Amino acid sequence: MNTGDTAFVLMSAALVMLMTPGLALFYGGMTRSKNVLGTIMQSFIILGIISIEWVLWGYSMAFGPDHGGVIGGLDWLGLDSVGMEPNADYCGTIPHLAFMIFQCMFAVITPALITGAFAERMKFSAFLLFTILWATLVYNPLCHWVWAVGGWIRGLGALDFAGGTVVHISSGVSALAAAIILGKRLGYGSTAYIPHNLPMTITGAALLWFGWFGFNAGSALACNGLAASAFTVTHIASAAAALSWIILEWIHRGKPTTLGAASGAVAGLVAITPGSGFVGPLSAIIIGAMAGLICYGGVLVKSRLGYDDSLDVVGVHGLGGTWGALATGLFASKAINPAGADGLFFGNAAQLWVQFVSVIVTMAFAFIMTFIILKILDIVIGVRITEEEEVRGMDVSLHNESGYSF
Amino acid sequence: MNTGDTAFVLMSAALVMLMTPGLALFYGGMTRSKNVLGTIMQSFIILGIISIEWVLWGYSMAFGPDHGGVIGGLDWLGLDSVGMEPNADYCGTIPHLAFMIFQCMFAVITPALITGAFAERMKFSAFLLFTILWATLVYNPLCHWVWAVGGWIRGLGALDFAGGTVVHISSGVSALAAAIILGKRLGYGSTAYIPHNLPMTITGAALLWFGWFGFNAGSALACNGLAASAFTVTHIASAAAALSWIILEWIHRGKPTTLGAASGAVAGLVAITPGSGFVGPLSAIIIGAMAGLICYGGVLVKSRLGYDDSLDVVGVHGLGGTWGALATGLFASKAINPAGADGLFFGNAAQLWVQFVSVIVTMAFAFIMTFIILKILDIVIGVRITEEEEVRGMDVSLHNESGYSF
Amino acid sequence: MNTGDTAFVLMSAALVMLMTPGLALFYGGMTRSKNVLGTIMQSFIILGIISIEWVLWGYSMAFGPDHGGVIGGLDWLGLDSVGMEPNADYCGTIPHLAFMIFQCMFAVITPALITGAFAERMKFSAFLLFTILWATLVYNPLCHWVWAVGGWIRGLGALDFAGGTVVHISSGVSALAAAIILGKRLGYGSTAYIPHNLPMTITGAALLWFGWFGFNAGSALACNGLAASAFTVTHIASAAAALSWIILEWIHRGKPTTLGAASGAVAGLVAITPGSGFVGPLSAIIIGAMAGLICYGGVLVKSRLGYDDSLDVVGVHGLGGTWGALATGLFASKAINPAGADGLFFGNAAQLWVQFVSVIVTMAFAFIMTFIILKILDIVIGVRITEEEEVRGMDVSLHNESGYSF
Amino acid sequence: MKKIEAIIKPFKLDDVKDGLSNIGVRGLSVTEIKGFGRQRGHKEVYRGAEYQVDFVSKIKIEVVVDSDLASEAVKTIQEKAYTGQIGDGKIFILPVEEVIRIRTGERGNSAL
Amino acid sequence: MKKIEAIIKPFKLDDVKDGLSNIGVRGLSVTEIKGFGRQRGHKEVYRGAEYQVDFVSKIKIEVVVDSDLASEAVKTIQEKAYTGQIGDGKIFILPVEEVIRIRTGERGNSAL
Amino acid sequence: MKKIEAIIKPFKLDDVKDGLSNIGVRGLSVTEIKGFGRQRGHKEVYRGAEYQVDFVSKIKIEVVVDSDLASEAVKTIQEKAYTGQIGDGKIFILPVEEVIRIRTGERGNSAL
Ligand SMILES: Nc1ncnc2c1ncn2[C@@H]1O[C@H](COP(=O)(O)OP(=O)(O)O)[C@@H](O)[C@H]1O
Ligand SMILES: Nc1ncnc2c1ncn2[C@@H]1O[C@H](COP(=O)(O)OP(=O)(O)O)[C@@H](O)[C@H]1O
Ligand SMILES: Nc1ncnc2c1ncn2[C@@H]1O[C@H](COP(=O)(O)OP(=O)(O)O)[C@@H](O)[C@H]1O
Repeated sequence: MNTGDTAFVLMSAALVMLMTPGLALFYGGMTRSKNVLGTIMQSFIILGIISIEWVLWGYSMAFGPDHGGVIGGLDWLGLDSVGMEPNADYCGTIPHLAFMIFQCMFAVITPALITGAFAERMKFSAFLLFTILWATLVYNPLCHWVWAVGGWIRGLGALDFAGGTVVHISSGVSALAAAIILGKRLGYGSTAYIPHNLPMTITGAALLWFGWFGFNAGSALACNGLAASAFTVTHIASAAAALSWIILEWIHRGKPTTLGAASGAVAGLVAITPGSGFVGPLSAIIIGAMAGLICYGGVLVKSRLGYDDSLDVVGVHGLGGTWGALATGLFASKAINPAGADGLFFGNAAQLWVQFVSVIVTMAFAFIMTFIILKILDIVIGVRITEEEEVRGMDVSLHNESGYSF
Repeated sequence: MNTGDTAFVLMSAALVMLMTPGLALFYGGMTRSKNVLGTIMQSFIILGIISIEWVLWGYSMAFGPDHGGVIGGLDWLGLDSVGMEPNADYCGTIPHLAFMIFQCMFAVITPALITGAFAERMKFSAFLLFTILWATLVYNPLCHWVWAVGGWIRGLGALDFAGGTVVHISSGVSALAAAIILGKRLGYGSTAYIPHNLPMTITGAALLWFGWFGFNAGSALACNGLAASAFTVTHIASAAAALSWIILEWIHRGKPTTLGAASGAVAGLVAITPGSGFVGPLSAIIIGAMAGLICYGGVLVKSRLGYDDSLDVVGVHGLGGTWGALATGLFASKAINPAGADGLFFGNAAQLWVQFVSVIVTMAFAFIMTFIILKILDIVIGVRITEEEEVRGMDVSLHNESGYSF
Repeated sequence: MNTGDTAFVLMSAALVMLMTPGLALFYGGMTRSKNVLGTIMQSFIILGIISIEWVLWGYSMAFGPDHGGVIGGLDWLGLDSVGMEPNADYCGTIPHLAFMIFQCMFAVITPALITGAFAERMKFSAFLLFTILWATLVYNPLCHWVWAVGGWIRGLGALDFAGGTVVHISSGVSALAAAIILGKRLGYGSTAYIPHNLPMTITGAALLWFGWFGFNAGSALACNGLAASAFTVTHIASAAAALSWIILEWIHRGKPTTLGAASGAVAGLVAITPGSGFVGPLSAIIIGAMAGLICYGGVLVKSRLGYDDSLDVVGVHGLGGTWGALATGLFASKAINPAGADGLFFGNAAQLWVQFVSVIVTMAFAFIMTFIILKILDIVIGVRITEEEEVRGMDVSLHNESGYSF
Repeated sequence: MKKIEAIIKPFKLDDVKDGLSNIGVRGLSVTEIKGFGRQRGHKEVYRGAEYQVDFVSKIKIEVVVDSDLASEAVKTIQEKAYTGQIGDGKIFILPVEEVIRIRTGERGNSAL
Repeated sequence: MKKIEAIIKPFKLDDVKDGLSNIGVRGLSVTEIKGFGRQRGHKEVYRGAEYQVDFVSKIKIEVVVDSDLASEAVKTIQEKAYTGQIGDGKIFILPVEEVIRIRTGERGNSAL
Repeated sequence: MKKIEAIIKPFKLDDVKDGLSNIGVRGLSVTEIKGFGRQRGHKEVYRGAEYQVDFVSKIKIEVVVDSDLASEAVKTIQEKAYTGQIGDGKIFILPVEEVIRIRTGERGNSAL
């Protein structure tokens, strides 16, 4: 066991934990003030509910002893035999518990990302059920496929350093399903859904950026050159995407916006996630810069396609994650990570294909499962709040609270 | 000396430092907007005043060479002989200064916790004097008794990994004394003291949660399996308490609130603190879940008993800390920490008794001392602001400032 | 390579990264609400632009192989040969990339500090150009002179542990030049520029304090006794300065303010920066306490001298940095850092002279260069927004956004 | 000239404004207010303590019009602000003695 | 019908509202305003710079009542808003020509 | 007595207040409002979606004065709020029937 590695992973876990409240602020600031608490609450309570789910059965399903490449066994229910010693499969130099709790934070933030799609209109009870079901039926299996020893997508040789498929594509695509099933917010098309507190949103973006160092560099699960490299490319891609987003919007709309800079930064972080342990700094600039452009486009397209993905989860996480996963197949280099693979630009076209397959499988699986879960929930208990609740706002209607009282 | 351990403890110190501003936001958001700065100021300036007190005499009183189990000697005044080398008694693998500054952050946050009890109505000068006296006469001795080599409560075998008695019970019980002496806010019973900015409160709760990883896991003073375990149970207990609080209030009041989720999370963090280095994950779920229920009850009872503990320090820290200290006597297990002890549920009823004694002693000592200090201050300089100052708000009255000017 | 050292430096880099958004909040809260986004945007986008500049040519100019003591070569353009292995010159125990990215965060925050001087009135395009030019022509050379192997100021024996000259004096003096060239805000003298959101400012100050642990302690580039010492004195100086500032203003203006406490804390952090690896805790109390007094005075003097340094960059960073650099020449002690030097109070008057020279050189260089850059920009594209834009506010005028919409 | 003050539901503001614009009203002023009336407020709960909030968020529109236009303006507001639910609001008509445009010094109808 | 506008101290709002309710007033509107008057404002200090804030936070209550009820309403406000300190505020009475309830189209007293 | 309502540009508030003070006005009330008029609002853009904001921030000053003082007050406001740009605002004069000072019960001019 190595104290430096352990310190790094535990601190990374703390940083990743902070991303979920960061996301709460990022999303909360973009809603109207009558929904600020309801929006924040969704992220915050996921910290509660998924952490318990993960300890009780999630971790075991995801990382427990493999069954046919499809799912982990229930041997580790309630963290049984997950202890203070390293686990040779996942973390040779740090306590098994450190790996478990680091992964816990990933399991938490993923469903929290989806909440942006159905912001301002989902029932709280339906939301809680959805979250538990989604974690159990979508996240845990997918996590197993991609990251667990024996997982079938991992077996294909797909590269996903820190969660491009597991976290971002899965949440982005599920967001699309959710936006479709939930339907549009009242007043869609006529009401201006203007962000009520952009400084809050930018604060959230900053905490996301900060936490993402833990997310990506921590995924090295050790504190070595690779961690430093992942840390570096994470920062660079985010910077490049913030710039490319505002430049594009400057050209397109005449002025660069602060929300654009923050959105771009997040898009860059999303896109670099799968490749963060496999690509070098110049590749990171390209991946990031492209991410800013692609996600800007993705956000624009939304209004054409007519679904109300309120806070652009599809455009940012879905598209950004997809670009990132494919870009990993382009820019990955064994010079950066000998345990990885070379991408197309380093002579290995096959990798891009593998990445493509992993993307498609993730998309199909997440979309269909989410659609089914929400459809059933909608039939059984209803997923949407009443018109009157929506007009009054979630804060008062669902939580008997008001965000501000200056 | 071990670089990994040192990195872990220094970063933990940074995290714990952030808890005090986090607390400022947590409390500040719950007050009325005319008192937001006055409330934040109390926590913020404690960072200034207690850090200096700690360096000059506090650390020496608390951890300096023992005198009769009661108090540390003055040998380490001004950090004399507290240097870059490890200290065998407290931190064999990290610099003595690292241990000192880590402990400094605990000395800072403890009196800051009390400020919630007398929010919106205490004189700034009296508050400063109170803080210095309380640190010197309550915190430093108590810290010595429980944590210093030779301290008499430590000698009894009481377990307090990260400050259940020293930090939470002491502040919670002192809060009760303060609420009694300060009296109720103007308009108590008729005015609605509605939180002016709940997103601020939740941001504060998130920073507390984040910092608490440093608080509890850092208390391992090394980065090993025990640190990972403490980190894990901290997270779990907080999650469980956030859930149990909102479930109870859902049943009791018809709707789950965001403030409830945040309050529950804090209650869970408080409760797990003393046992964080001694209990396993399933115990943590129970400790946390019970903490949510107990503290919810404690907050409700307040209005029956008629003291105005404005921001519920007694209900959350007093009760939560007490439950945590006793729970340590129930759930502690040598399987988790061989240097600890077994609790009642692991066959050692004696431990519960020892915990009980440490709780009672802490309560009695902190309550009586705080009562005396405040009584004397009240007689000598007066502790409460004038009616007009209270109506105008602390910000304008005490600090010539306004929080917001949109 | 050492995992503990690496974990410490990478986490420190993450903390320093967070300082720039922290600064955005610190500054943003002090402006009027119509300029909150424009102000935040300047810091935020510097994270984007300078990170890319640093990777492409900045790092090479600053730390690349020395040319005549004046500038680094272009050998490391695009991080060429900056890899996962340690670099013997700068970081024997951590990956070269870790050192590079840690330094990147310094390069980012320095120009961000300047933005306080021209808050509420600078053109966004001119601001971007200025930032790139300033980084290239001022920061990179200065950084080379002071910190690079072969740099001529370093050669003189000047001590600057974490950036008193490179970061604070350079930004403070450049701020003066900028305030002069930009001119006063509309309504100067008659309009009250009251901070619109002081809780935001204090949150920013707290994040700065938190991040500064990474800034100063991380500058040890290893996790040892010296890091613990730097961490400790950083905290102490900030605490002392927060106190001395509010005491002085209590005497001078009749009441202590929250903004004063936050400003003092930042002043203390600035002042301890150059000496943080060379002075002991009692010296830190003096350095901090004096910083609070000096910077309070500096801020007052501003109105006499008649330039509109909107958010007091000159008073806090310029003066505070100067005091800190000189104080290092007074209080430095080889007992703390054998690799350093003794200061005047430890028998070595020469050190004060060297510090003085480094201060003067930095001031002259930064002031003149900034003046020239801005003058040229003003002539070529104009640096100031129109009157109408200024009246409407930067948010709407420059970014098509509004900060709040409650 | 008449001053029309209308208390309406916030989400009806754009409709009312556009309606008034269409009938030739060239300016109006809008204030956020808290209304107390037949429409009940809501309950808020903070840490177990329940507060009844009697006030409901409303928008007050103030528009000064030529007397001839007044009744049409009232009709327009009535139509555009209507939902049929309790709390739709009120319209008050007050007399105005004089109007001055600051920029030009014009008075009376031409100042509107 | 009369429109009564009362400028009062913010913490008196609930008392005044309840008092008016008790005498049969069924609706009113409340606005946060800044008042300038005999009651002095306060000083604010930011980094050594002193600003005199002349304005004091006040609440404006607007209530339209049947002319018969006006004097009782004024009396009620006077009583409930009274502290005896400078800054207690003013009551203004203005004529109202017509009232319309948006929901029903009722006019006059029955619209109140 | 007359009630003067002036809609002005926010940054002119201090000038207007001081001007009115100088001619003997001893109190007034200020409200932040959103104005719609000839002065155009601005565009806001959030993630590529464009919104036209028609409303402009304005300040409404309400001051009740003795009828004799009314025209001087209007003149003062006209002067002090003047910039010559579109959007300088309007002044409305309304009749007031009675004024009461809450603290003393005084009525009429002496209550001002
Ligand atoms: N007498 C009144 N004077 C002033 N404002 C009133 C009066 N009555 C009602 N209002 C305003 O009109 C709003 C709507 O009135 P309410 O009684 O709730 O419903 P409705 O308009 O359907 O009768 C109230 O919230 C209040 O702001
Ligand atoms: N002439 C006036 N016109 C409009 N509002 C006024 C006038 N005089 C006073 N006010 C309002 O009444 C409030 C209280 O007035 P003030 O002179 O401070 O005390 P008092 O009510 O005791 O005479 C002021 O803050 C202002 O809002
Ligand atoms: N008929 C009206 N009734 C009430 N307020 C009005 C009216 N016309 C204009 N206003 C107010 O006056 C402000 C200025 O009017 P505007 O037409 O923009 O410019 P100007 O004052 O130069 O004619 C508007 O923003 C609005 O608040």
